[in-house]
Amino acid sequence: MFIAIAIVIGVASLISGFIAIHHEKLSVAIIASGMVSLFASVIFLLLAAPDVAMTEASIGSGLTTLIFFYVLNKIRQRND
Amino acid sequence: MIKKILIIGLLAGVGLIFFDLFNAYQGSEVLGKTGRYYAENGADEVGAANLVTAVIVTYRGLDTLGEVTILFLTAAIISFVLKFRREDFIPNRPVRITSELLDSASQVIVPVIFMVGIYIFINGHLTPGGGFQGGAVIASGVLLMIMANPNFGISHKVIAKVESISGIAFVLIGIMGIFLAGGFLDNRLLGLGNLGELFSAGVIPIIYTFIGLKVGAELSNILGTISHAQNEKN
Amino acid sequence: MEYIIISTGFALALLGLWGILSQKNLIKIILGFTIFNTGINIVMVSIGYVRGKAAPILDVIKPSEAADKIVDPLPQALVLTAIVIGLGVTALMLVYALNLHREKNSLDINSFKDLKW
Amino acid sequence: MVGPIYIIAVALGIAFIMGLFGKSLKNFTGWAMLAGLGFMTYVSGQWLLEFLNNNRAVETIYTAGFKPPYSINLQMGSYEALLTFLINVVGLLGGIYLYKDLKKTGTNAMVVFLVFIMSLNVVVMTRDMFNLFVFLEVGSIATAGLILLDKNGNALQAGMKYLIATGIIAGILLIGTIFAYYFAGSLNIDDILAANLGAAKATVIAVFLIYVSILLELKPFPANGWGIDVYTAANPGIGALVSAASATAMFYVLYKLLPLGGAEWLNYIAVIGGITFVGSNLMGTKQNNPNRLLGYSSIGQIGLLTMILGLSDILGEKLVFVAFGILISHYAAKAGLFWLSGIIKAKDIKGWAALRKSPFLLFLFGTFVFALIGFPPFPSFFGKWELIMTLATGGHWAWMTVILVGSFIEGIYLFRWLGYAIKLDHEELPDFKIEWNKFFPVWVMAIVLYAVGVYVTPMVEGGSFINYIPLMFVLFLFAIDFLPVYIKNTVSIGGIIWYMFHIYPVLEGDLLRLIFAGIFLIGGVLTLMAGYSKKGTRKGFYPMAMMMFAGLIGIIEASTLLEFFFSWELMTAGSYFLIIRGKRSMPHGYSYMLFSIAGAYAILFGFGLAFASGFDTSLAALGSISLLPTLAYTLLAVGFMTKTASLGLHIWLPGAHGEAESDVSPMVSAILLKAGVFGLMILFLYMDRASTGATNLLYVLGWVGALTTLMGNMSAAFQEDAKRLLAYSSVAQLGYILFAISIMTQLGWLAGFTYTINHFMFKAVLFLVIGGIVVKLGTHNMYEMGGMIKKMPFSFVAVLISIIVIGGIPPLSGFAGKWLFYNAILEKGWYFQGAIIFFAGIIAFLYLYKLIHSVFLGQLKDNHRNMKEISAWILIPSYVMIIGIMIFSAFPQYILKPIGNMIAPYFSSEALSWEGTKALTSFGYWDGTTVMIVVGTAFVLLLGWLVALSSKAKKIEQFNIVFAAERPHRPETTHVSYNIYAGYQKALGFLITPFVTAFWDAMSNLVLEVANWLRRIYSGSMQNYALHVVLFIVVFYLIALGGL
Repeated sequence: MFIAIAIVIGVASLISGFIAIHHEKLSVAIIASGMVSLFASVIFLLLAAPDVAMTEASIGSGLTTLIFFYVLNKIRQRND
Repeated sequence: MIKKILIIGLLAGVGLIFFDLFNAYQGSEVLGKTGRYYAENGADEVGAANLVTAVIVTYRGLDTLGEVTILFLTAAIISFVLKFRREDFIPNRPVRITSELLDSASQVIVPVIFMVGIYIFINGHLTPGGGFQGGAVIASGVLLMIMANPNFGISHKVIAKVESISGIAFVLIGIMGIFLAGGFLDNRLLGLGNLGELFSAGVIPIIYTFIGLKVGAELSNILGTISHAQNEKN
Repeated sequence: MEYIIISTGFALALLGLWGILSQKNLIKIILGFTIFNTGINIVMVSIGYVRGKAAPILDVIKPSEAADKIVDPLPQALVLTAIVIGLGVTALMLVYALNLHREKNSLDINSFKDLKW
Repeated sequence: MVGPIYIIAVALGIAFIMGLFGKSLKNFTGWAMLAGLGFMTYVSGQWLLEFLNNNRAVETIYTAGFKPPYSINLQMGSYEALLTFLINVVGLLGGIYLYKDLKKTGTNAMVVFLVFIMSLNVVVMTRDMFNLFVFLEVGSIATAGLILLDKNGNALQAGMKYLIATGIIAGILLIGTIFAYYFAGSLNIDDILAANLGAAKATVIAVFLIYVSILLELKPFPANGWGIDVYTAANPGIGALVSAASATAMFYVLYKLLPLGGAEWLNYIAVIGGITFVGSNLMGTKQNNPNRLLGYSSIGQIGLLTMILGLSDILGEKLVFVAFGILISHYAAKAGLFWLSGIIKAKDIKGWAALRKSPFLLFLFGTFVFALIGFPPFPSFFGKWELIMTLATGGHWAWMTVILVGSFIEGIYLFRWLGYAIKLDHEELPDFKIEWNKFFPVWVMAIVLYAVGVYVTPMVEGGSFINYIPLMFVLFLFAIDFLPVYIKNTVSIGGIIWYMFHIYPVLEGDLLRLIFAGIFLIGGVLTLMAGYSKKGTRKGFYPMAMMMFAGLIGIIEASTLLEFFFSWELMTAGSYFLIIRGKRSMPHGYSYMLFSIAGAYAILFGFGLAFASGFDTSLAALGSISLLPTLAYTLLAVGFMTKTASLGLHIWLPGAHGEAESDVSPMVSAILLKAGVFGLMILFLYMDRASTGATNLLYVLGWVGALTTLMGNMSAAFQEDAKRLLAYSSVAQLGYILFAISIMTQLGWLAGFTYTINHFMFKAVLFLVIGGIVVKLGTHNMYEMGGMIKKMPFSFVAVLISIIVIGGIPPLSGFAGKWLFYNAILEKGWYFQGAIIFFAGIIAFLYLYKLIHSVFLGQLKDNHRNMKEISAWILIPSYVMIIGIMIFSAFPQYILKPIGNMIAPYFSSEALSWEGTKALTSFGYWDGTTVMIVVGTAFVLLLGWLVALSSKAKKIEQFNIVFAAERPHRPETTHVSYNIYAGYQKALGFLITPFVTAFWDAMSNLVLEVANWLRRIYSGSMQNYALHVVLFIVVFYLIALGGL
């Protein structure tokens, strides 16, 4: 059961990672990267690490993504 | 194209290293020496039910101090890097009209978010979570305030004060550990209390509170600085 | 399970490295870094995992029997630190990118070659 | 005692407080930062003192009150105390230096600065792997921030490159750390080291990952483009810290983790360090940007240190001394140089010519350059010495070569740079301001270099014998450098005379040394006397001249290899500064220095072999070289020949001697060259002459000597420049000497001594007089001179007598030399070489004639009508020398006889015997005294007759000659001595086509081209730099563990 979840989540995180690196639209890429972190936090839960999962979710997928968007936003404003 | 192939070749090499590491990895059936020590003695020595917290705040408190320092440094660097031209700051730049909804929602939600954040770090020694997670939550509350009011900048000073004072407090508690307990950042300044209660684990809740405040302030600071950064070419 | 997870971690790290080395856009490169770091974090937590054991929180587990019931808390603590450090580095890189863009109005990594030889 | 933990606590506390008050109290934050840095310095300094004085046990700091490995522990031992002290000192000085820049950027920058230094302290002290990682990250982030102190695009790019590279490295370190934990069950470094992870196939990967990431942090070639860019773009104040403080900390991390993998890994580390050392220095040769050049040099030095750690098994207990000597020199010199760069703010090293405006800064610059190259009395000299000696003991010739070649390449660009600063013609010297806060730290670093150098001297085997008295005298002369020439001149002469009395009893009975001491000291006094003719203060001359003489006399006094080499280097440094003082001497001083360094390293290598043969530190070790004796003899001979300027190694001499100041030329020509002769004599006397190697070497050297003579004389004949003519003549004379002593018979050596003494005297006279005339007339070109005989009769007589000596015409001692010489050749049977020498001797007459004719005879030039005799201060020493020549000519037996007795034991047959004043060989006899009396009588008679006749002579006005109708376009071409030997040149000129110059030019071009080609890997692309990092990891992995 756990193995199945692990495989699914693992594959999903790799796909998200691939999208994050290869999608042309930066916003999509950033969201995909946030997804990687989200999947990672599920993985941490599987590994009996709720603390890490929480951190990854709040900092890795939350704040980091936000900062990316902030910066992207700034860059877009400048390009306008 | 040649470069791509070269990179793929290199990554194959790195993959080989990882593959060898994977082969060396056997999984674990039992705890290792260090992990076993924490499991057996952590509760008695530190008094925190959450052993991860015990490790972070006490056993490896110096790492955590370094970690907090990194955020502190990042905030400081970002503020002096993005402050390229403070004097050009135009206070009356066109205010983005924020939606009524966001504005009023923030009035209600932000305090709740703050409460949640504080809860997380105060209970860090009992439940999953702690200063960093709580701090991040608080920062997201600040973020919401910034979004609701793009000119929100008054709190910069407050943020800086909170950050500094909690940092100083962290260090002072650490130093008190040298005199009153076993060493720098020893948590046994206060009684360890009963495992699993809110007031237990010595100064861990206090330290984690300061860490939470500090991390929250630092993250807010980073977000705030980036959001206020100027766009002119310097 | 932990074998699958640790391989996922290694794969993510490789994927991130690929992004760092192959992408031209600075933001993408930084995304590569976050993925690289996430992969490493997964590897680290896997190292601390003990087959079939619970989280290192002594709420229902009694301290006396903890040693046989929990996973290693230390790697988790390390990863917590690593995640926060990662955030700091990422934020700094992004601010650098922002300023570099301000300089050259471009995010293409090849437009920043003023220093060489 | 304040606990080391307070370094962290106080620094962070202050940093946080600064954040609290930062905005409102700007001055406060500045002082708070300095106070924090000062406190850190105090704590580590106090621990250092404690370890030095009380020999106490290592202090371990347990954080959180628990024992490791369950909590983090720090360690404060003597090394930690030393290194944190160094880091904090440079941090404090750097804080003072950057005070204004930091303040301008604001409190946040100061906070970052303070935390940066703190993090390096923890990196040094920590004994926990992950804690190391955390504080390395703190340091990296702080560095990335500080790079932006100068807000320019380049700094941004460099910072981004730095972040990307360190990001990858940190990831690798993290994986390595967690797997080390997995395998060793602990994060404590001591536990991990004890786990012996290098032994098992599986666990060794963790070892690899940790090693590779630490090595990458040390910026190994070629994966270091990101590091070089940081040095280039960052404020030099930051460059100083990265180079001195960060590198020191990282170096110690490598030292801490060195036993991780076991002996096999040390080889890899040494190889990586060696490649970095040579590669980085090689590329430095093409750099013109001072900061970038310093970056290359820094990386090179760290490469050397890495290599030394890799060789730790070989170095054994010497490791600490060697590493410390080189580290501290790098630390102080690099910090000082970066700080200087920040003061001058030049974008090109040529802009450093501005330093000339401030002699003090120039002095500091010179100090740092010499310290980096490893000259005495700096600690790097002793470090390098011990390094080479120890490596030689183990038979590691390849490593010795790598070290010496790398150091030489470093010398190539450092001395070019120093030359620019001292001499480069620069239309506009950029202005720079000296603020005390920038000046002060540089000074401290220079003092550190000198103080540590003297402090470590007795720690080297044989070092306690080194005589610092002459050096103190040099220092004293520096102190009184502001006084006028005549005072300093008198003090200097007094000093030398005092030293003569001091040294005579020491050397009494050792005739060889006594003769050379006489040449050096008497020559010193006489040539210095000419200095009275100079006016003003002549800044910097006297300390340097005295340094050269200190070195020269040190060579004589030396009884150990170390003393000899120490003095040799001292002499080189002093003479370099003397030579480069000449007006157009920049390129010549430079080539002199390069040949000298190369020669010194050859000697060092040879000494290494000598020492390793029997662990004998005394000079006598040269007599029992059992390890690669032929190579050792050859290297030593080549090393000494760089000073005697033998064919192939001579190209520095003509320019260096020709362009030098009028009283420096005799010093470097008549005196300095003899140091090489002395070295050769010592070598020849000690070495095992019976060995095939030595015989062959002597045979080759004989040829070299003969050809040198031929080449020197021919080149002299074709010179238009009077001083260059003399310089080439020196080359030729030294060729005679080399030839003579290579014969290795008693006659040969007697000839060699005679030539040595003769050349000392007549070349001093010639260079003094001709130099004086050149200054007086304002031209070097002989075709612009003429008719000086009436204006300068004393000079004429002096030159005439000297020429007679050179020409080997009876009755003067030159003939004695020649006579002995040909006897020796006949006895030895080197007919073919003898023929060449004989032929060269004929050519000598060509230039001698040219010299005396075109300067003194012929037509007086219009613009010289009001010339007077040259200064008496030049003539007096010249005539003292001439008296010397006369005495030596008339009574050669008083010198040659004792010499013969002295060298007799070294040679099988006594070929020369004396009967009263008569010298006898199997080929004939010669009686100097009688010849002198006969010729002298004839001369007086003839002169009297001429004088008697002169009343009847008809006076002819100048220009009372019939010109052709036209006035030539270039009047000087009608001068009789202009291109006087055009015919000979056509016939024989091909012989002196500057093959040698062309060869060395080609060599230097080759080096530069390789450097240029090599540095193209630094394409500027940050992604490529990241690629290099990964490439380094993969290649290292495949090489080290690919077989798994």
